[in-house]
Amino acid sequence: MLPQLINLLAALLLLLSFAMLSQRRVLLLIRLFTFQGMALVLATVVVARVTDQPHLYWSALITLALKVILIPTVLHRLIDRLNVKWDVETLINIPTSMLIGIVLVIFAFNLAAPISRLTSSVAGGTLGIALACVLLSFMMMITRAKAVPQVIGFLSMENGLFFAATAATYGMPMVVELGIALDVLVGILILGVFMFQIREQFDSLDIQHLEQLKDD
Amino acid sequence: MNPTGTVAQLLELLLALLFAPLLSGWVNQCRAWLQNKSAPSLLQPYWMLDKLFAKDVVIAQHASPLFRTAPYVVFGAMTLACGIVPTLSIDLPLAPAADAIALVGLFALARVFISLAAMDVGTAFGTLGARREMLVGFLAEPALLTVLFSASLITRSTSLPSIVATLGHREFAIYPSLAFAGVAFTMVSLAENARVPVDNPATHLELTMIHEALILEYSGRHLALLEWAASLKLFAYSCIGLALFFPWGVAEAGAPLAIVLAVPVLLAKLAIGGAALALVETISAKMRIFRVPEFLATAFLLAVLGMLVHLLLGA
Amino acid sequence: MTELNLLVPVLGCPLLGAAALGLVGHRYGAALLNIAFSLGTLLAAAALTAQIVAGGPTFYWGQAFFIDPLNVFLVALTALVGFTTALFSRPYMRIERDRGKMTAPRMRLYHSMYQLFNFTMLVALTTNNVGILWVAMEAATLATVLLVSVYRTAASLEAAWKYFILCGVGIAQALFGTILLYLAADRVIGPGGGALLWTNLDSVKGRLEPNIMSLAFVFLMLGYGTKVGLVPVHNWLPDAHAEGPTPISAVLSGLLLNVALYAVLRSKVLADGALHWHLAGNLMIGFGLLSVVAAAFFLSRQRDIKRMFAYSSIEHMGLITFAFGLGGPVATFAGLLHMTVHSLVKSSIFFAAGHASQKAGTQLMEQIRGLARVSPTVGWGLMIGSLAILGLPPFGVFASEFLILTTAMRELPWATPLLLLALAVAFASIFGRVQQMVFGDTTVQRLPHPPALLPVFAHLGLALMLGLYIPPYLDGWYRLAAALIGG
Amino acid sequence: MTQALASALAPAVFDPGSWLRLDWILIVVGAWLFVGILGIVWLRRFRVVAQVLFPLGALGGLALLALALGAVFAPPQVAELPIGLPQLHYHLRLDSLAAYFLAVIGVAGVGVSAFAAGYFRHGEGTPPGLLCLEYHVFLASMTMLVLAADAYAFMTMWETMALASYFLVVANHRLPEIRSAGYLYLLLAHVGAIAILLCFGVLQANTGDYTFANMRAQHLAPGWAAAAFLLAVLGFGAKAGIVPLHVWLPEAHPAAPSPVSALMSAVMLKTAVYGLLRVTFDLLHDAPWWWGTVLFALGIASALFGVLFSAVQTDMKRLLAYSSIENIGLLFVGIGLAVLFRAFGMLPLAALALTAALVHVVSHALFKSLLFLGTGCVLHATGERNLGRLGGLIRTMPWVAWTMLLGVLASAGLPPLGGFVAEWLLLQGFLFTPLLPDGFLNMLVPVGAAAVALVAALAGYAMVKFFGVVFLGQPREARLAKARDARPWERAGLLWLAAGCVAVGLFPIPLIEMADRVTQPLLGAGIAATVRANGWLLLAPDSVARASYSPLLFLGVVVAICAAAYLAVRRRYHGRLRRAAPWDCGFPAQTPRMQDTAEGFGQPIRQIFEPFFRMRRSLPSPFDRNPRYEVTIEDHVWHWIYRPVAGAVERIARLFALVQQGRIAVYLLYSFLTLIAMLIVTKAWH
Repeated sequence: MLPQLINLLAALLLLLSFAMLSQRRVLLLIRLFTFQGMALVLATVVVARVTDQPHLYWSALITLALKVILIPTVLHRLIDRLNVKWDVETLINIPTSMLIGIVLVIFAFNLAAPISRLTSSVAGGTLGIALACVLLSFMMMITRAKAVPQVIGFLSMENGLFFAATAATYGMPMVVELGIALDVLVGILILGVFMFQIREQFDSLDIQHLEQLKDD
Repeated sequence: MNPTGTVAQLLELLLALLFAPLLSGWVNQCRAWLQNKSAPSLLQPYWMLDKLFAKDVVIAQHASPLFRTAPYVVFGAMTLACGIVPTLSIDLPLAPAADAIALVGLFALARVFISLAAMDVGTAFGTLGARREMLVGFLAEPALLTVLFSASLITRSTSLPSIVATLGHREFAIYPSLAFAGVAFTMVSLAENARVPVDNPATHLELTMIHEALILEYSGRHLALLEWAASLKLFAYSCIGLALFFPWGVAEAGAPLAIVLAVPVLLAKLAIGGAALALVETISAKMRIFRVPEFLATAFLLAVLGMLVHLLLGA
Repeated sequence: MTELNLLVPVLGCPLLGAAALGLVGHRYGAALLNIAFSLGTLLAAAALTAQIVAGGPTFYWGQAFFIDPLNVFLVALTALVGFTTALFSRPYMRIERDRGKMTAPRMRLYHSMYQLFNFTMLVALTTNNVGILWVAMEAATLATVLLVSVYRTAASLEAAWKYFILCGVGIAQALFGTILLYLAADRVIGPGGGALLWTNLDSVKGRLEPNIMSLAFVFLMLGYGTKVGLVPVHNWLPDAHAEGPTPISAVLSGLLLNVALYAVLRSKVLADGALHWHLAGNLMIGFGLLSVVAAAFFLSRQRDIKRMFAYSSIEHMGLITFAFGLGGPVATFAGLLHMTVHSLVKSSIFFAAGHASQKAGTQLMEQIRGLARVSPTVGWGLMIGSLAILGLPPFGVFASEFLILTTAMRELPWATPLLLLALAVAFASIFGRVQQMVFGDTTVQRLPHPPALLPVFAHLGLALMLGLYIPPYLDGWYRLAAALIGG
Repeated sequence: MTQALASALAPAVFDPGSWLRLDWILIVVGAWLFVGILGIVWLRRFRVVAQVLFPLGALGGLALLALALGAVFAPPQVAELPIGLPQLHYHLRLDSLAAYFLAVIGVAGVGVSAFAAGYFRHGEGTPPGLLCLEYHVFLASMTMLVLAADAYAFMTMWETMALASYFLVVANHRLPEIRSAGYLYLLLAHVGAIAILLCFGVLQANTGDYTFANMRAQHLAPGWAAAAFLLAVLGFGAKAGIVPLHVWLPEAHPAAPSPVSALMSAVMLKTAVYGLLRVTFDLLHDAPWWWGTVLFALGIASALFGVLFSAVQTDMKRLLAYSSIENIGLLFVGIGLAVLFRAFGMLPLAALALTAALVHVVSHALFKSLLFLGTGCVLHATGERNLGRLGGLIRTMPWVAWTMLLGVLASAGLPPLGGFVAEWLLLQGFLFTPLLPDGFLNMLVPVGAAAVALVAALAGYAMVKFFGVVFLGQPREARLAKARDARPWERAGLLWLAAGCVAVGLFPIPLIEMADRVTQPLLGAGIAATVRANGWLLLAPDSVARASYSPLLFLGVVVAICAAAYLAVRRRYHGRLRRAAPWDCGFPAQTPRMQDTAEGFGQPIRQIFEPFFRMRRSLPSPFDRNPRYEVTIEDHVWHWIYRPVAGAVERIARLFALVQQGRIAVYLLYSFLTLIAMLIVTKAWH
């Protein structure tokens, strides 16, 4: 029954991605992101159990530390300090983006179908879902007009990738996992620095301000 | 180079030098008659030349050596031209020196020198004359060349003696191409020899004059040489016309008697030609200078047409 | 292994340098220290190169690192340009500091990040693990992001932000590609961790699952292609080049793009091995052509000198990608040669352009005039460099363009009119502006410190040599590398 | 590589006795480069550069000329320099075609270098030493270009030549118009070069072997061969200044210092002709007849265009530049005829036409460089390029004037000088065209003959205008009265070239012997044998009965008659001569401003050929206080081709710029769409 559990978690991830795509408020967005992180951790643990690969527990631990604890707190800190709690107006209205999202999911499944048929892993189907998550968060990044949500989109894209790594391939080798984790960590820190710099430069985090460099 | 050839060559040169003024005298006389004027004597040109030679030369202070060389060059070029056009005999030692194309080049050389000389003094009329002369030249030259070319296409040669020989020996076949060429040639030679309707040798009317404007600054022997050269040019053109269109009675190689016979024939042909020229001059009116290009362009096109006709009909 | 491990100094020097300069990078002597570390790296790299040339491909630390002809010459090139750029940045940044654009902490950041950046690139080049390759590429991005925004101006912040987001997203795609690669390899090699090692992948590439591999290559191509700066995912490049400090523009253009392209090449090798149809080649040809043409037209409207040359980098990267896409020994050889000369010439152009804009006090080209009169060296450096990058002989760029175009004429005739058009437009735009900047009457003033022109002319000299005479061992490398890439 | 070096230089290094002619030529090239480097050493030592380095360069030219004259009659020599691409060292080959053009470089190089020794003045833009370097690199690259026997060496030298000449053109780069001229020049040169490069890409036929030997061995499919030919015409035409690729020429030639304009016009344009011959006759085989018509049509168009524009110019050097376009056009006509004849298997006639072209190459090189150098003297003496402000210089600068007169006569195609021989041979070639089997062609070509005749006559017009307005008449400005004549070195250069013009005109037969050595390998036929058979005095390509021309006899007779007339007049009458004010129909007031101006002289041409020009006239109204007449003449090509192209590029660029519009979300969208597209493509492909 554990493989079903993985699939369930996968579905949950996808659901959360949709939710994020449709979500307006930054705070809720962060919360959803945290949930996604938790789902990812659970999935990792389950896979670790199924295929008893000890290093996956480590990776689950790292994910927990980064995606569930550290990053959300940092983000909360940020939006408190920069008080950007207000609503996010999206460039495309919600229903349209939902529709596009559905199309994307179908496309992703369609792409992954041949692969999942021939992969031997416990949950080959999850690859399609992971791909769908990636594409959805890509969508989200495109449609958001503020810095913070864009970053969250970026991070949830990484969630999708991690999920692909764990579910489809039982996780990358440990070195790589660590390296990736390190990069994510540094990235987050740099992001934080940036946010403040941008803030003090333009006294807002609205990306509309970041459109001066162009070919006219 | 055989003796008869040499004799013929010398005879021809001599003939040209002697009879060229006579020809222009003859043309003037005919014209006078046709216009009911009392004609000057036939020998008038000779007296004129003698008078001019005897006079002192007066040239502008700042005239350069070019100005003084030009008359000799023109005179020499025209004499050579007369020397290489086969009128008496087709066996001329000088003929190989220049074929039809080189002949045109020879005329061009003379024209360029006289125009440069005219610009040398730097008077208003001189430069004006030079411009007009070159204007006439750059249209007349290709026309003349094309005329000669269509003859060459018929005879497969650009060397004048063989052109004359070939044309002379054909039985009286009509060459339509030569008809076109003939008209073109007539127009060209009118222009080149400063005749009505293009120019009027008899006036110094500054608005229209071309040739006279060129030699306005010349005097004394220089002027004499230029006048002589002008008559030589007329002579040469007439000879070319005769050689192309009436090439009969020209002596073969190595036939002394034929040469003796050829002289009166040539004179007769020239007399008729001169009369015809006088007639043309009388019946046609002088045209505006701006019309001249059209006139010559027509000649050029006619010549080209002649060539095409030849290629089209193969005749 | 018996012989001493030269990789230690190659990677150690920049790492140590990053640490040390992180502490003392704000001192005035720090620039010299920076140069010293880069020199150390260069010497070590030279020794390593010699070793490889002598001993052939080698593993280090078990199978973690692997050096073969393909990456060893890139290592040497990276070390060289890293060194010359350090030489250049000393007077340049000093002037910037005198003009108050840099402060002590920023200098510290600059120096240590510069070394770190070199470190990450060297790791990316030398590692045998495609996962680590990805990690190092990401790290290189992170290291340069702060350098791009080091002036803290609105424009530089914006540029850095775009650089960060776009490259981050791009590189994320590359990670997905890597995962797919792993998935494919896992099924052949089986668990045990060896499935991400390039050498293993290379040995089994014939048996990798085509479906997964094609998908993987698409993601890798897009991901690393973003960092190569291929149109239409190039958008970060001109901003980052134009707004960062000039030494950074030089290394971005001269080195980072090469490293990213190296990653693409490695993936191409696997894809070509696995797929029995020309997906990789065709995609690269497509991207290449599009980049060349688009970049040429972008060029023609630029007013900022560094921005213009950034687009020229896109154009040349496109040309190289096109050449690799063509495949075959000649084109691949030409591609490798072009990588080398482009990074040499382009960085030297950035050096000259940097000093030029310092002299004029602006990067706007219409305000830079008559360089040849005030400082002939900078002026002629800029002029000769531009002529070289525009593919005029006897410089090496011409040699490679000669080979690429003549090959393309028979392989891909329909593409040559496009290339002709693009090269003509690029020539017209760049040369027209450079001529105005170098010749004519002058508006520029002298500099407080003598400009560093040794790097400029050293690079141009090398490029000149490569155009007239390619040393046999270098030639040997290129051929071996071309053979590896599957030319 | 070392043994390559040995094989290349072994004879040269070890035993001077056995040096090949090719080695000696390479030594000359090396000497030129060395002189150039010395120029850098003595960057601002003006006297040294002028009095020592340039004369040395002239010596090099002399050596090159001697070697080349020998090489024309010698079997080909090959060498390989250990530079270039790894698998493709520089291949050099000295065959008779190369040697012929080397001779052209040499003979012009001597005159121009000698002249340059006296020409360059202080404080003209670039420092003299740098000019010296660029100048000698220019010479060396042209020499190497002609020697090159593989595509890479050829292209390298080709572009080096363009680059060196560009820097020479912008020597005085402080004037914006000179900068723009140089820009236009290098741009077109580069585009042309890319075309040539693609042409070689076709010729190497996927073998990856770029030597000419290999290209010769390939037999291309007709389509590819045509592509190669057209690319070659495009590339070499751009350099030669064939309409409509000529626009750079009238800009760049006037901009350059006169010795440079001379070299560019006299020699550099010929290298393009060389390249065209090399590709069309040597590397490609059995050219179809329509290639000939293409060259022929281009040639006629360029010749007419060039001569018309040169007749209406008011700037000395522009006038000469357009006349160069005309002469290049005539060359193309000759080459086109040769291709036509060869395509129909009439090899002797092909040889005749090609010989005409080759002879014209030499004579044009001589008289055009002479004329450009002369304008250089005038420019320095008066600081004036505008014909409207010159005049009467024959009195102040006799050396220049009389040498120029020879050049002008040659350029006007008048017997017995060089220009005429070539035209004569060309027209002879035309005369045979009725033999062409194709009815359409043998109708068409004679019309071409008429056009050539027209061109020749118009050239005479332009040249009379040029010489007359500059040197004759009265000075149009007061300061012209104290113009200085050429300096000794300049005189040497002028005399050398003038002597060349006369020599080519009077003794064409040796030249034809040389041309024969070129046409034999290219066509397998030549006209020297028949010419030789007809005796040394007569120039008769077929038979004396068919056509003959003897410059010596011609000149001899004319001179004899002149002398006779002179003496006769002196003896029979007198030699008295008085000087007085000009009469001029007795008009009292004579001012220089009453002379005809250059504009006035061009007026008939403007009137007759109005549609050819793009004219803007501003006529004075009767009520003007000080009436002005103004006319500016441009050619249509700018407005028909170049402006639209530039506009199109501009528009496309604007469209592209919209892509880079600054919005990060949009950039992400691009990347996203690219990803989707690639995925779809991959899926669809499977």
